[in-house]
Amino acid sequence: MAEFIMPSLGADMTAGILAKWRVAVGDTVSHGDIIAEVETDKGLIEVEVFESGVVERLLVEEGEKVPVGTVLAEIGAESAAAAESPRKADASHRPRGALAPSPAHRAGSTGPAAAPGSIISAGSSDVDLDGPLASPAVRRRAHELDVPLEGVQGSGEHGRITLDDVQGVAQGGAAPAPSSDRIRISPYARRIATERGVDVSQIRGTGPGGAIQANDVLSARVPEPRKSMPAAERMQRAIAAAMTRANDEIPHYYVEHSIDMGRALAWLRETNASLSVSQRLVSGVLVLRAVAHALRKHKKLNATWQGGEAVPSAGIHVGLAVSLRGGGLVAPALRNTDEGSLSDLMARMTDLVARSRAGVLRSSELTSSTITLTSLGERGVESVTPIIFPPQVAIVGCGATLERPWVVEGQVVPRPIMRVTLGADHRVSSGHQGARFLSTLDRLLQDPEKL
Amino acid sequence: MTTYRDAVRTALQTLLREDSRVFLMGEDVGRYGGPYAVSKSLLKEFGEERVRDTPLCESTFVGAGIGAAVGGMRPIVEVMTVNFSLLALDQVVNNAAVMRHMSGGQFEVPIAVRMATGGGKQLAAQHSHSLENWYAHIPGIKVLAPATVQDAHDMLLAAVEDPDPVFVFEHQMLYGIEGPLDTEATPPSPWKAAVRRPGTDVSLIAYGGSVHKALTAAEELEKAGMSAEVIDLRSLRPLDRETILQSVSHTHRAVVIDEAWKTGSLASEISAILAEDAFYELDAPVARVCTLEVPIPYAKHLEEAAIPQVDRIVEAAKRTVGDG
Amino acid sequence: MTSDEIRSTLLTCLTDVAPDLADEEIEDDADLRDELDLDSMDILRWVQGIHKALRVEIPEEDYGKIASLNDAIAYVAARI
Amino acid sequence: MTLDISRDQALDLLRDMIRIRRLEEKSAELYSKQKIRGFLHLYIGEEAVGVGAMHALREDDNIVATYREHGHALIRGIPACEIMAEMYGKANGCSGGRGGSMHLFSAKRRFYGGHAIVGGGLPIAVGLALADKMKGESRVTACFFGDGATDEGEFHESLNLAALWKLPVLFLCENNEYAMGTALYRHVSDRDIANNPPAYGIPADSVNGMDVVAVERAVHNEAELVRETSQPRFLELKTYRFRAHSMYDAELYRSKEEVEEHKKQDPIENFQARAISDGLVTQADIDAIEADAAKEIAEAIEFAEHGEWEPVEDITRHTYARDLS
Repeated sequence: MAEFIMPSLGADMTAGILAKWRVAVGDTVSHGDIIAEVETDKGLIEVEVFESGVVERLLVEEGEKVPVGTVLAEIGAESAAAAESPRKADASHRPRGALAPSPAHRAGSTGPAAAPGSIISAGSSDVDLDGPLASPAVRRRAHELDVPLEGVQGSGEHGRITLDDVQGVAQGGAAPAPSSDRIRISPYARRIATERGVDVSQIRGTGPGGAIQANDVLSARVPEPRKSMPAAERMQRAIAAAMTRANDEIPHYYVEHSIDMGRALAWLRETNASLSVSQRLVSGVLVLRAVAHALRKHKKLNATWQGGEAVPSAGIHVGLAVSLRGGGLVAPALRNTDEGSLSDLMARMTDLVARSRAGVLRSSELTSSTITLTSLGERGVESVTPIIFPPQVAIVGCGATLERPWVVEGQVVPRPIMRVTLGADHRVSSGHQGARFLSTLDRLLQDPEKL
Repeated sequence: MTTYRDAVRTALQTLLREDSRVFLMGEDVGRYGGPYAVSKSLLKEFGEERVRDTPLCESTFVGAGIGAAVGGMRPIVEVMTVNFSLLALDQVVNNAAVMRHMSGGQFEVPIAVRMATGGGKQLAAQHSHSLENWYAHIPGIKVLAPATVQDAHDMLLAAVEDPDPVFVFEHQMLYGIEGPLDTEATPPSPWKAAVRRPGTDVSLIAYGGSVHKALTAAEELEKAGMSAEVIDLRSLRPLDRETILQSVSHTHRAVVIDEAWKTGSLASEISAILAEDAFYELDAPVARVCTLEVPIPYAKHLEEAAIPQVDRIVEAAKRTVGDG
Repeated sequence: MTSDEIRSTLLTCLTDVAPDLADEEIEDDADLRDELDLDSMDILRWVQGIHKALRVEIPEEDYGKIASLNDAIAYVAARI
Repeated sequence: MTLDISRDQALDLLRDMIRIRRLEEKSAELYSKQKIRGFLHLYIGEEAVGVGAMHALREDDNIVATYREHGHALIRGIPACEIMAEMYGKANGCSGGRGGSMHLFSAKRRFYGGHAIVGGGLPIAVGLALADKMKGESRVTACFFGDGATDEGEFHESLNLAALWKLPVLFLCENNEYAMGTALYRHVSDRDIANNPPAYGIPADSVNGMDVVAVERAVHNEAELVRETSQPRFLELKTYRFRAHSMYDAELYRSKEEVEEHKKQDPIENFQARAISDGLVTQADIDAIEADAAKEIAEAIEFAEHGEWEPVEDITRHTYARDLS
């Protein structure tokens, strides 16, 4: 028995409509006879049969659209057809709507597989999807930074690992740097900077459009041809570049407030007297906590500037400016500064300062601050006019706590006064909002036991 | 010293004398002596059989050249200018380039086709274009662009000797230039680019008529304290990626000069090669100095403004260094 | 415990707080805050280190009595 | 009118026409089963032209053909198995699977290809003849093309150049009345195609392309005149294509009646009938020819089915003499 299939009537034909049967079950057909008409994009085409015999079954109804290769009819040998005539008669009396259940589709799946064209697509569907999804640039960067991609959580579409993800892992899991931090640098300059361990954020570009070129990298001061410079120095350089940009780009405004620290210091003295040496608190931790609590009310100041707009920060992570002997400055973050007990915060602050001094900070601690607190009071400075660390939008500066004449209930009395300055980004907040933040801070420091 | 024109003629003479399969055909190559006087006097020496004036039917005389090449001859076909060659593109693309492939390697087409290209003589918009990139786009043919007197000679010999169809583009402004010609020396491979002037700060990558402008630009850049390397591509298909990449790997900057229109040009191709294979060597964006996107105008000042000139090359090179 | 031993212990505690001082020549009568650039956090950690090493507790109000290494040696020697 | 040929000649001509038809019928079937892809232009109805011409030409002559060239290739001597393998796209095809149905080539048999740019083969033929003339060969280059090609500039340019340079080209115009789906009267200003060549000084004649004996004679005479004079000549072969332009089409451009009318001129049936009535061949001869043809085709399919695919790594082969990369 032979099969009469939906023929391929052109290279672009994938399916056709069986428009008309020219034969009925039981008809004898010979090689070359037109037995059906098929509707294609080119029009109605008469289809010939390549076998001779008797039509045993018509498997597709007129008007039905089927893929190329589908069996349309079965053609039996003439003698066999005669022998099976009762069955044939049954078939011929079967109503149009009750055709044999489509074996059609079985043929549809086998026929085209042998087409020569299929070798081209072979294998294309089973692309190796194992392993992390990452572009060549990401892979190259990961290789340079020695970051195994397997361990990286992709933040891109379908979990695709992005450059920022790799960068983040390399820096100890830091949040991706905002895009405004992109540095204009030629690929070659970036390559040699990586090779030489030069921090490109420190370099001023002299190339087209101010881009950093190889010469800029080569003439950049590399302290020692070591593979990597001390962490603190690297950080200090990063901050220096950030300051330059902040001064150029951020419209700062400043508001200042004098805070009577009498109650806070008294509470501190009292508390410390009852604490062991290892648990002693410093006044700085009170200010730190007070700033964090004030930010809960003044969320506008706890944000970052990204791509032309302020993005509110999810948590309050106050960065603490720590000056290093030798002139360096770092401002590592104390995550969730507004949470946990004061003694816990003190312990974390002690650890952070210790590690800042030892130059063993994690890069993530340098990039995750949502605001910065700087204090120069220890050196007798009365007030500070600080510069915002981008992409933050505010900074709090504290001067020394000094005995000053203060009017309390109509009497001039000496009180320990601290001058606090808020520097903030005028694109994000107003002076009025800044002033309200400082009065909140003042009020909080008058109730130290609640901190 | 020899002119470029004479160098081509010398090569034609050598080929016609030494290989009986070689013949020259094209419009006005015989009695007229060639539109650029390249084939002057050859008719007298070699006769009408081997120096054939053709009717004005680019498609068919190029096609006949292809047929004769398949039939065992070594035809040199001259097309008057690249603009006219468009009439023969069917034969080039559909026959010359594919015959070997389509026949499963049974037939080859050892034809050499010469044509004038480029602007600079106020010949306006039907005689001045540079369409080398159209040809360089096609697998199955090879494309040469001799920029020097020596190459004008050597490359024609190489083109005729080659078993594949070779298209030689002679820039019309070069026919009169003079230079040394050594017909005894072993020529370098025609398929390799040449460093015409070594330098360290920027690579000026050019071919054909633009090579000379690049060299002049390099001299001016030197006065400004910049050391420019000039690369003469010589072969446009195959392109010598290696030499291009080597040069840019030590200069880290590239200016590509191409008398074709910028869009879809060989300059685009070279820029893409640099982006693909020299990305981490690039210290500045690749610059392209190409013909403005306009048919070549007749008026002298407009024509000059349209096609790449030395000042534009110098400016582009300086831009790659930036403001430092 | 000799004065030299005390000095050595106090120095070790100090370089724990400020590792970069280890390579420097520390003059015994130099003011720790002004000349060695220690701040209140550093002083506190130093005091904590001394307490741990020598079991000597220095109350906050006595911080003025340990302004230099010499002062601190004397202060500790008296309480050990 | 009796056939003025020998029994052997009659058997040869009949056999070759049947071989072409059966090969192509099988090809159509294999196309519908997707074994053969691309375009497939069948010659059914036109067999007398190819067979008559190939029988008239010498082994040493050059052939340039069109994309409807299975018959020419087969009778020229390219084995059916190599043709079939080529249509399958197999490496053992006569063009290594690079050409397909439209681009059958054989250097050994001076078969310079099936060309699928209408008119594009004419300049090549002129060039081949030029090479022969310059080398002093007495070869004829036979160039086949359809009536559609006479619209092309390359046709007129080629006639002009061949006449101007006195080149031994025999232009064979297979006029099947349609340029794809455009009837002759819709695409030429002068329906008598043989009127063109005399304008270039080329002698031209027409012959009934449905009569294999007439074709054989005419082509033989023209070819020998070309050889003798070393000048081009032109012969129009009036024929008709029974099937669609390429494999299948809806045949919107011609009526069934028209096709049926022409089928009465079927070159095989008519020749067979005449040969039998003239006593040149018997039904037994025909049965034997059919059996041989069936066997030849079965073997060709076998050969093609078992042929190797060229490895994809070799894809750039045959682009240049030596791989450029």
